[in-house]
Amino acid sequence: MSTETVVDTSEPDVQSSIVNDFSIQIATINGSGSQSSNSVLMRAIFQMGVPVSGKNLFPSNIQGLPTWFTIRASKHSYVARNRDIDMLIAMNPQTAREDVQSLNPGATVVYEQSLGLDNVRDDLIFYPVPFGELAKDVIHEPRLRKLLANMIYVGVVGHLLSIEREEIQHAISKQFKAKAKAVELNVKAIDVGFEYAKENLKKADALRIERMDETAGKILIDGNAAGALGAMFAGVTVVTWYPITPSSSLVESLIQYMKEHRIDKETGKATFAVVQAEDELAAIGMVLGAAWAGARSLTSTSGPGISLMSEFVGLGYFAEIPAVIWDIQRVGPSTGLPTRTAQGDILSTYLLSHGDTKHILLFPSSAQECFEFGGTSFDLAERFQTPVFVMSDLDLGMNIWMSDPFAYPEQPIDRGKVLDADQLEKVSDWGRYKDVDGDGIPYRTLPGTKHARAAYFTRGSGHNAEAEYTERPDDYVKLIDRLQRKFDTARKHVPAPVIDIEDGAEIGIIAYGSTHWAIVESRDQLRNENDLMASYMRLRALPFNDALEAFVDQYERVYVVEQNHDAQVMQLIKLELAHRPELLKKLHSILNYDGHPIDARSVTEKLLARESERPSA
Amino acid sequence: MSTETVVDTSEPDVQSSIVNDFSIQIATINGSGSQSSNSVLMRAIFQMGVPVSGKNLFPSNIQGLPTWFTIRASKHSYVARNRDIDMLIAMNPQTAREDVQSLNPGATVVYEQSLGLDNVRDDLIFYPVPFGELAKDVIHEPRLRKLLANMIYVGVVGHLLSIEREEIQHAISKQFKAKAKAVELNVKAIDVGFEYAKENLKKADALRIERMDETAGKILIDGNAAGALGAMFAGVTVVTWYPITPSSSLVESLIQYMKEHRIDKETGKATFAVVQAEDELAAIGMVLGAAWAGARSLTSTSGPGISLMSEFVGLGYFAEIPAVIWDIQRVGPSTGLPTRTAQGDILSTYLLSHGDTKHILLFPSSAQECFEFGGTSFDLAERFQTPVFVMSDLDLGMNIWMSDPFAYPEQPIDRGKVLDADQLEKVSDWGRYKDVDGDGIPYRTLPGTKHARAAYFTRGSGHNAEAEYTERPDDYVKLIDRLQRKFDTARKHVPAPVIDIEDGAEIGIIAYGSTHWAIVESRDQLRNENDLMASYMRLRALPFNDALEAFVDQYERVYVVEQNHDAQVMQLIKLELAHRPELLKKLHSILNYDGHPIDARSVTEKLLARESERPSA
Amino acid sequence: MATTAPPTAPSKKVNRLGLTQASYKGKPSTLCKGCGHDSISSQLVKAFYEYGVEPYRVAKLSGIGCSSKTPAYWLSQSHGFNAVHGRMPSVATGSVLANRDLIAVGVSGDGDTASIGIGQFVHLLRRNLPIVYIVENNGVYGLTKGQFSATADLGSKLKTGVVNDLPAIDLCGLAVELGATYVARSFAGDPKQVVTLLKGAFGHNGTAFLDIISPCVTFNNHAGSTKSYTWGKENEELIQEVDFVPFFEDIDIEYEEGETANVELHDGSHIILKKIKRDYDPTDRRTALELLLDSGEKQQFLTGLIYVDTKKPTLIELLNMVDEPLATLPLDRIRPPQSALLEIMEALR
Amino acid sequence: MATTAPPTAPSKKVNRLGLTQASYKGKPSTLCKGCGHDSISSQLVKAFYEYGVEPYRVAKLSGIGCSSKTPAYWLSQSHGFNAVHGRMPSVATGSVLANRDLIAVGVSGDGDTASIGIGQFVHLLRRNLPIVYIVENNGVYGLTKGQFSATADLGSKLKTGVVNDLPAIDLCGLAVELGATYVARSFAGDPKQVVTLLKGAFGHNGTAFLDIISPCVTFNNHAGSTKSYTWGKENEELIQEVDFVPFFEDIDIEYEEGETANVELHDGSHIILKKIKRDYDPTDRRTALELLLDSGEKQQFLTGLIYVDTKKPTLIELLNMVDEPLATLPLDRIRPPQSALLEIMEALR
Ligand SMILES: Cc1ncc(C[n+]2csc(CCOP(=O)(O)OP(=O)(O)O)c2C)c(N)n1
Ligand SMILES: Cc1ncc(C[n+]2csc(CCOP(=O)(O)OP(=O)(O)O)c2C)c(N)n1
Ligand code: SF4
Ligand code: SF4
Ligand SMILES: [Mg+2]
Ligand SMILES: [Mg+2]
Repeated sequence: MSTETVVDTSEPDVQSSIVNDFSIQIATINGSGSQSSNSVLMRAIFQMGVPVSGKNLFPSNIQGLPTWFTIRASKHSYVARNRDIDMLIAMNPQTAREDVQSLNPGATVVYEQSLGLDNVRDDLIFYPVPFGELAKDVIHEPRLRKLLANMIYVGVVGHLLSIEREEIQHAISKQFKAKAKAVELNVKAIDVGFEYAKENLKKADALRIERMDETAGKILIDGNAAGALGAMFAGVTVVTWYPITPSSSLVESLIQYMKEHRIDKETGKATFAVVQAEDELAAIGMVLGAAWAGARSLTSTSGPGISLMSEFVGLGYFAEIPAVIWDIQRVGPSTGLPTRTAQGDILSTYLLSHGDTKHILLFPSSAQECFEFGGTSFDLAERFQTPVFVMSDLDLGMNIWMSDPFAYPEQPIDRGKVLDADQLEKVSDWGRYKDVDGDGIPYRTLPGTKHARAAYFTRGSGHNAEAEYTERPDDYVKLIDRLQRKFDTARKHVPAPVIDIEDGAEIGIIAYGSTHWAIVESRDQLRNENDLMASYMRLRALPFNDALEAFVDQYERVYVVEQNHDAQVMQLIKLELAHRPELLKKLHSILNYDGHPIDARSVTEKLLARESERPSA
Repeated sequence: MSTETVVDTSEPDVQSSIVNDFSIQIATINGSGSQSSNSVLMRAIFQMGVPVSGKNLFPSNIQGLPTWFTIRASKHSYVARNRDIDMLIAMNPQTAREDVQSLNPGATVVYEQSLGLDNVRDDLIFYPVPFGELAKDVIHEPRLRKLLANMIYVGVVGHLLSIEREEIQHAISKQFKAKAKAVELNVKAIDVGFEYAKENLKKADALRIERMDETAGKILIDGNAAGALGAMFAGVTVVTWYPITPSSSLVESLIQYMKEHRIDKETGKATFAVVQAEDELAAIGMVLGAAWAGARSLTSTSGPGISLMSEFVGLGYFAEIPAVIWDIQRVGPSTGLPTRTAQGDILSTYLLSHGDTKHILLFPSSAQECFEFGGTSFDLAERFQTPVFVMSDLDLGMNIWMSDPFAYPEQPIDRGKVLDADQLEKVSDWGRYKDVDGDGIPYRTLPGTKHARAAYFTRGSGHNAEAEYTERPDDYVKLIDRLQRKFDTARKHVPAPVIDIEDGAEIGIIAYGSTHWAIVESRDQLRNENDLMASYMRLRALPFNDALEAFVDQYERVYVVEQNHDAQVMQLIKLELAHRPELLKKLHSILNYDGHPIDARSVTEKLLARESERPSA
Repeated sequence: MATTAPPTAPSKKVNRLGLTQASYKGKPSTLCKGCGHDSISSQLVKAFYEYGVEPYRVAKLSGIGCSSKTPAYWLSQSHGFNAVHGRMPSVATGSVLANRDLIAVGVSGDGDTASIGIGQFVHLLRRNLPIVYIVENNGVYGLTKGQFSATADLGSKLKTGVVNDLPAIDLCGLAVELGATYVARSFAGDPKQVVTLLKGAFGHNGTAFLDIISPCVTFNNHAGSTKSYTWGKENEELIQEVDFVPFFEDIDIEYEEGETANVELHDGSHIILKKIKRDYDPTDRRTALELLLDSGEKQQFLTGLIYVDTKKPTLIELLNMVDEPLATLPLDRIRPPQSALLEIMEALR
Repeated sequence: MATTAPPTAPSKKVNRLGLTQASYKGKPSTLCKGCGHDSISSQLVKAFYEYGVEPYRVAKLSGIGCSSKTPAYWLSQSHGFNAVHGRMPSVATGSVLANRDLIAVGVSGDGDTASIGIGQFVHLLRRNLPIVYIVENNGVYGLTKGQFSATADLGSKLKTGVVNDLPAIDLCGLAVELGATYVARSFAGDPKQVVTLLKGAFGHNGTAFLDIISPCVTFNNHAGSTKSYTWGKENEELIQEVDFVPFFEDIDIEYEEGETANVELHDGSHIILKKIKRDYDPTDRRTALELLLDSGEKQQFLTGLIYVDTKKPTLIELLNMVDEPLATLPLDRIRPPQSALLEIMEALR
């Protein structure tokens, strides 16, 4: 096969250069080591001061299936998924043709030459590269060769996009840290790519990376690692888990960080315990046992695990035991698409367990908020003595996000209404479930408290204010009413929505969690392209507080954007506002439930379509 | 202690006799054999043609704690709980004083003489009886003596209320069936009671049972036995369970009936399998496995079991496998009050499992409907290839209800869209998850079907119309959209609400399940005592159909009555009607969540209170 | 000879902590009169008293069932946690992790442990969690009215005549096989042995598992049952005579060589085992498993100390945790310094 | 001597049903190249083919994991059910109850069975459900990227250097102890033995449990692992040589007395066991358990047929079910007549 088609006929005008504002998709096979190459490429761009984001679309197996990694460079700091791919690196024979077919006209394709893709379409810019052959020259070991072919593409793309070679080398050093041999080999591969491109490819596309200063001081991190850090700095002591994608990396990061930062200097002993449980029922049972005994304890899981925790969570709710549960949501129902993202567990988690139950849910939407809620979740769980769920998702949890560095938490942690022996001594009529303060929150003591009146009996069956067993109707009603009071108190204590008002806006947008980033961008699109202003309320927790009603009240039409089929939070909003039926008419759903992270363009299109359907429009 | 206070001073006017319209409460200790006496008394009244109902309020232990049984005789055929007790049989020293205190003035107390209750209040009619002493005369064995003391009260009350001795004897024969010795002994005890009363008690109260003809042909049965019969006559073949109150008796009845009626005459072999599983996860797993392989299979449980089934139910929903799950609801959350009744699992069951899931729920409100839905649930589960929940409760399931006899199901059963080898042969392009008919319901084949194209692979992960594994976004969206279509089809197939229109009524009442009987009575109270007409819609299933909107549309104010704290069905109604916000303002909740079966008087009072709050009232 | 069971304490008598036996009592039982579980509760009270356990250090844990209710009936001065059905092991694990100073005493039933709870039980054993884990084994589900559990013996009969046709799970067998380090079987009808084995369990560091046959007088105490008082009394065969000398007493009498074995427990207490018929070494895992196999096959009812291993590390040791309870570590020990965060941030740049 | 493995079939060769080996294939595997599980899949195809199993009669069942994906990779013409994690046993139980004519073949992983699924596993064993239950045992959670499972040996190492400090659960030990009636251990690196043991399992009526060590080449095939190909190859020790003669072939060669044992299976097939070093009687439960104890203590890797009991009734027999599949009984056999309802109603009056 020749390389004659290196240069497409359409010579781009240099003036029309697209700088720092495009997406690169790398299509490979998983288990082929492309992850490192992708990280290196992404980090190199980041190091050039250009805002980046990375989305990994990987299959639910370990090796041999198609996987796509998208790097978005955005001078505007947009980090949501971009539906449109500007440059495709086609390394995977299984999907190459379909991948090429799905591109917009004018897009660029760098591909393994032997795939012969240049005849698939004639409206694209093609750069064939004999990656396999080139890799052979660098290394003889066949397994390593595959890895290196992937690194070579970074060199090629580096050249095409004018990414500084030093930044790539620097990124390689970061990636392979202490492993000098690996650094050397990979740098060599990069060089091969650079050299090959320089000599054989003629720049025909408009894409360029130029140095900016938008990433100084920023970090790159996935939400799971951020959540782990949040928990560590909030003093988590007992961690239990059962592996499940996309949640495992939260605890795995935590283990790494704790090993480094939570070993007592003097004794070499751990100020924490991490247990890989036999399943999720055991994981939540351990969390409840530990929290009952006073530890800050957490577990992390995904949908199937949440379902399995259902009975135990009801116990936590009813017996009033703190627990922090991270749900890194993936596509359900059932096993669903285990490596795709969704916000589909909201309703069932909010109502998790039989009987009259409802729970506090937090919706982090950034790595920074994962860090922050890593602590907030404990403060709330201990203050309200109840399970608290942090509803992250695969997109937020496993993808790499650019973020401001996390601020060291200066405030002390809130351990809630716990009486130690001394405090108990001062309280003459303590009862475990007495509502002393009128906020529905009782005082508790911890097992091991050395005081004659400290002990009480915890149970999931009927109990009175003194924690005694009872089946009396009046006791039960009192208990349930107090739990409601406590839940109402929580409204004022959970993170309030973040509201961004556009003066003169007629419409409002409500979203939460990882959907946030598509909204940021979509609002700009609406403003810049359609002169449409939209105020925005980002929900950060359930239960809602009064801001919701006030917000909806202010706008003619309110779009609730979420990543599930059933419009789950919309349903809760409707219930919340049902006492103001006139508000309900304003509400419209924008949904994305195909497993891909939601993108701004789709939101904008759906919103505009809806707007134009209005009689007045 | 003397018997001087036998007769209260207030001599009742014979004219003011209260005939066939009062409630008797028997307060005893559980494990003391009072159950048989209570049944005998109830049955004797029933045999006299007087409508009866029985409510058992028992503790969550086996022996030694207070238990109350209430028998209501109602010439109007009211069978809901009656809040007001007319006659108390006080046998339990632990609660006797409180029991007496809680009576309305003028009520009657028959009590164990040694308890000396007559000085507790002076506005009651007291009949002391030395039950213990009397029992000694009948029998010498101390254990039996306790049982007999309980039977003696039946004789005493029989005399006081003019219940025919023969009917009591007859009831005893029914109760103890073949056991001639037991019959004899119990009859002797009855006689002792009758004789004692005749000779020592002077009738001072107004309560009387008179022969009527309102129970001819009727049966007495609990909802669980009725459900079991429904399942048996619907051809259930695989039954799995894990014991839990108040659900165990459903399967235990089923086992008894199946042993009698589902053994092949020729071979002596069973046309069914019943397995006591190791827990509820296994029970539902077996049901799904069996239904997948083509059996009509069911399990029965209560709240904690439902929570444990959460993950598996999502699999059933997503992989489209029939299952029938009875939830005999009790008071939650968690272990809650395991021997008290509630309708508290509706919301969490409707949304059971992570991801976008929702399920078909049936709400039987009578023994007859338990029987009927015993079959309907299978027809729906097999037609819609999905888990179907029958939401009964402790009141309906474990208490004894008067009922018309059940009609033999004449229609064949609906086994849904199952292709056997011959049918498959005629279909050239069968795909397990193809929507051939546009109703969202695909065709399935059963394992073991001898046809080259019959096999398919069932999984809870992403799959396309051919049941092949897929992670494609478009395949997933198609699947989820079809599931929604199927769910929408179900709206038209689930049992429609039963609507009873009162001409000229301004208000409507919505209720479901066992709440029904309080509504029947409350409507009469409203009509007769307050001249207030109320139309009534009894919901029988989720999802709702159009009748709901039409009903609410018709009335000024609609009261939704249910037995939980969170107004669970009201929430679903609000969501259903949210597109007609003006309807929402009409909705009001009437709730009962103290663990006692709801009673008519409370409903009436709450409804009237609400009505009188209206500005116009 | 040292005696660990002082003559039944007259009301004013106190133990080494100055506490009366009454201080170890709980709420009145709501179980059936004569239930084996109540007898075990009494032995617990006695054992705690005699051992001199500080009530505030005990965490009482249970699942759901008649047996699981019992922690309310002893040690009112200890925190208790009546969890959900079959899941006591995980709750216990969590509490011990949170506070390693707690003396965890778990009570479960045969339904609670051998049916719904067998998974958590197996994994608790594997971890050698420090806990005294008691199964009050009656072969039936008492609280749900007498269905067979998975420890019901093959061929045993319900009152209704229904015969159990599935083999019994031998919980002691599982316990030894899977990693428990103190395994005993006893009988609620043999209070003396129960007390002694309990005290041994208190002195042990690791999973101390006690399978105590505890007749359900209401549903499984009839002829045809192999978990009735009568059956137990008629069939109990002691593996050895067990005696206990607490760490705070001297072993002042010589035991005859060869006739007794003396196992020193973690806290310095001793379990003294006096040979009866067989030569039995409970410190040998293999011997223990063979004994269980043997008696299982012969449907013998052997009671006593089956297995003990005082060396195996517990979960707490494996996790290399600090000596203090994690639950109450001060903030400065559980929140790393600002410098740590800065360092981490730097690495992510 | 009868040979059950015909020389590798050239493409047109057919079995007794007239089916080619290709008819037993499934979809292409999506596992890592070289994964032990793929090797087991191939042996399954071969065993089905050689045994002449009718594909339509097979129900393939699994949980979740790399191993649990494999039923998609063989027998495309059979119904398959990839259930939820750890719960294959219950789903299998249900399907066999519904249709006793099905040949249930369950595939699970060590995570799927020994961790989350151990409870259902224990109870399936107890019931002696007729099923071929295969654990593809690699000591790790493959699909979630290599965490230790509960069958990882004490002291074995992850690639990351993490050492397993908890004892391994011996699934064969549990299987024999709890009631399985055909128990074998094998090695994905020993395809011949795997095929033979599989065919034996097909001929057995009851729970046939196969614990097949199946290296995870991606996460657990390194030095320090005790579940790697290398470790297996170096350490495998045969308990006996196993041979299989299907019911449709004659045993035409005399086996030397004393050197071989011959077990007749339910369907008339025979498992022939040829003595290697030890004298081993796999029909004796006690012997089997002792072998496992012994090899467990010595960390020996013994493969072969560990236990077989051809007499014990299965769950289906215990339930005294009609001979036909319950699933497809006609209405008149599952709906009692009107007279029955009338009689019942009468009794309730
Ligand atoms: C999830 C769940 N399933 C079922 C039950 C009902 N239940 C309560 S106790 C019990 C069995 C108790 O048996 P066991 O543990 O042997 O205790 P016992 O009463 O015999 O002492 C069952 C099944 C429950 N509480 N929770
Ligand atoms: C309820 C639940 N928890 C966790 C998971 C995630 N998960 C998938 S496979 C697996 C472990 C698989 O290990 P194993 O059974 O040994 O199979 P292998 O991949 O090693 O063959 C886990 C934990 C899940 N799917 N469901
Ligand atoms: S039912 Fe049985 S186990 Fe329960 S309290 Fe009564 S005797 Fe004890
Ligand atoms: S990860 Fe391991 S178990 Fe999974 S397919 Fe790859 S080699 Fe096999
Ligand atoms: Mg029991
Ligand atoms: Mg594995």
